[in-house]
Amino acid sequence: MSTNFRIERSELGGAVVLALDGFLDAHTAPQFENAISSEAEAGHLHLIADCRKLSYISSAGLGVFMSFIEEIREKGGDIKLSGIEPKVYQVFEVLGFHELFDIVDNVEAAGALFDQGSRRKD
Amino acid sequence: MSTNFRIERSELGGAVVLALDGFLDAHTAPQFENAISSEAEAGHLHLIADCRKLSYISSAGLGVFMSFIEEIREKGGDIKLSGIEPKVYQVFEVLGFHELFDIVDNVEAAGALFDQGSRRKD
Amino acid sequence: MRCSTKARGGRISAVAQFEKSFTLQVPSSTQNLALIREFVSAIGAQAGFDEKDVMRLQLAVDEACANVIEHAYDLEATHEVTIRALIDDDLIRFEIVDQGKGFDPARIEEQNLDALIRDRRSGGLGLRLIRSIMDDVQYQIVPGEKNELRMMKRLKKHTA
Amino acid sequence: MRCSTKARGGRISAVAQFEKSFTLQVPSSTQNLALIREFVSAIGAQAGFDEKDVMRLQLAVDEACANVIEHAYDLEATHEVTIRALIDDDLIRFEIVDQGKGFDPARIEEQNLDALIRDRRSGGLGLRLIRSIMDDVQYQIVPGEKNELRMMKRLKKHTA
Ligand SMILES: Nc1ncnc2c1ncn2[C@@H]1O[C@H](COP(=O)(O)OP(=O)(O)O)[C@@H](O)[C@H]1O
Ligand SMILES: Nc1ncnc2c1ncn2[C@@H]1O[C@H](COP(=O)(O)OP(=O)(O)O)[C@@H](O)[C@H]1O
Repeated sequence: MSTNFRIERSELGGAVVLALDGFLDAHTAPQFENAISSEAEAGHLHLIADCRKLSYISSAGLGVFMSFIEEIREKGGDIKLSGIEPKVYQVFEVLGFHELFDIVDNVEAAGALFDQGSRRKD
Repeated sequence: MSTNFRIERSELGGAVVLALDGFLDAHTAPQFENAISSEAEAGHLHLIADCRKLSYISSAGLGVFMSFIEEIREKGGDIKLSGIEPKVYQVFEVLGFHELFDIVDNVEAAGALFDQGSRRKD
Repeated sequence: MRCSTKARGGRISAVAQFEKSFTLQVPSSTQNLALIREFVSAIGAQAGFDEKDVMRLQLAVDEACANVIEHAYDLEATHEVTIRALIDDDLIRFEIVDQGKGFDPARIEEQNLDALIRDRRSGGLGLRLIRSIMDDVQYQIVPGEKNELRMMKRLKKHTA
Repeated sequence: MRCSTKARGGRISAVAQFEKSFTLQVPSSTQNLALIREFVSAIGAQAGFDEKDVMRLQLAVDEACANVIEHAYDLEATHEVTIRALIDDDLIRFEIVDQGKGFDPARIEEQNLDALIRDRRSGGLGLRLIRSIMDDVQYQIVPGEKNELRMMKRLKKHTA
């Protein structure tokens, strides 16, 4: 129905990469919510949100990150974000999300953080 | 002012190529009108409108072709059009422009028509 | 922010004549034609038209609004153009409203393309485009008060 | 079609309070948020905001309209959201109007992000975004009749 947002799934080492493409708003956030929740249910707790092609995010999209992160971290996992373009990054900044999430330049750097078993921000 | 339409000028053999990029409507048509009229005044009468990147054309844009073609042909020149994508081509078709103008696949084919000194449609 | 993609649209169809209605009002400047086309594009897609037909709808509305700006308002950017779009089950309708000087559509002759070219004219194509794209086109003119162009296009359920 | 890019805008500034006014009215469905953002984008650019600020304006209006759809209308797509945009020399103002159930903005507490995360909540960020983006934010609430959010942002002439 909504052609302006798509998610592509792939794997990198032990992590699952969800590549977000397009506009993540109150209309499309349920798609993202479903995707994250499927991964969590399947026990995939090393998640990378690849934001290279993310053109826009509103609080509905940020809310998806917010509502899952505690559960996933409790179980020993994390959601790391990569490749956010500056225009979109300012939204994360306004709300202080960059303090709460590991945000790195690219998918490989996110994967490396998982491999090191480290979390930069806690 | 209008960032949604640009013209790039180049030369191909003896012809002048005007590459149209973006949306050619009543707001941007004056830019195109100026470009064509400068060429005509400078005596450049072998003109190719490269429409590969033309996303949209309304009657204001078509009107520019229409108002100059007679003068240019009388002086032995022509305006040939190339690379129009199907969505845009349908507009030319609705009005019968494809009967009045040489419309070819690419700039090279347009140049070749000039080299042969031929006009497919008259 | 909780969200749902379910539109509970069932309720309205019994009440209102049209399922969905959209309105855009902008200053009478050609600068706003791009926004007008975005408006038509979003609604045309929602109504179920394919990419090619959406472009034709954009063109019809663009031509109508450009005419309002140029002819009804003589290119004065200080007036307003209103575009209303109505989606029904199998059709889309646009209403273009201005308060400009109006005209008598019956007196506008369609010249053929050869004649226009011979006269080196750049105009005279807009109404022809509108009429060839839309299934029904009607004007209601009250000069200086309310001039309205209504035009309708049916959705072909089985596209060729 | 003759055309001109000259906008004879000189006349209005003496008369009207705002230089340019735009209105968009759409059904109360999240499906229309994309169109609402296109509307804001076109107008923000006309007002002279740069790409980053245009995105922030889009976000503020998106959040306000998503709230109307979700909270004022309980996700019923059969109502209407109206967005009015006013450009003046050095500022832009948006007015978001609904006829929904309204609320008391004074009673909405801003929770901090840690608390929201601990409670595994997905909401509570919208008003915070609106307030941090816009220079002035005001509600006028008459539940069921007319709820209006007015918000304003100044154009920084010398951008940092
Ligand atoms: N237009 C509105 N109509 C009714 N209630 C609203 C409106 N806008 C905001 N609210 C109330 O304010 C609360 C906070 O809004 P917001 O910060 O946007 O977070 P969220 O919408 O994610 O809950 C909402 O949960 C809702 O109760
Ligand atoms: N909205 C309008 N208000 C006043 N006159 C109009 C309007 N629309 C069309 N016309 C008249 O009809 C003529 C033909 O319009 P059209 O086919 O669009 O060609 P063009 O606008 O290029 O002249 C115009 O030249 C004008 O005289």
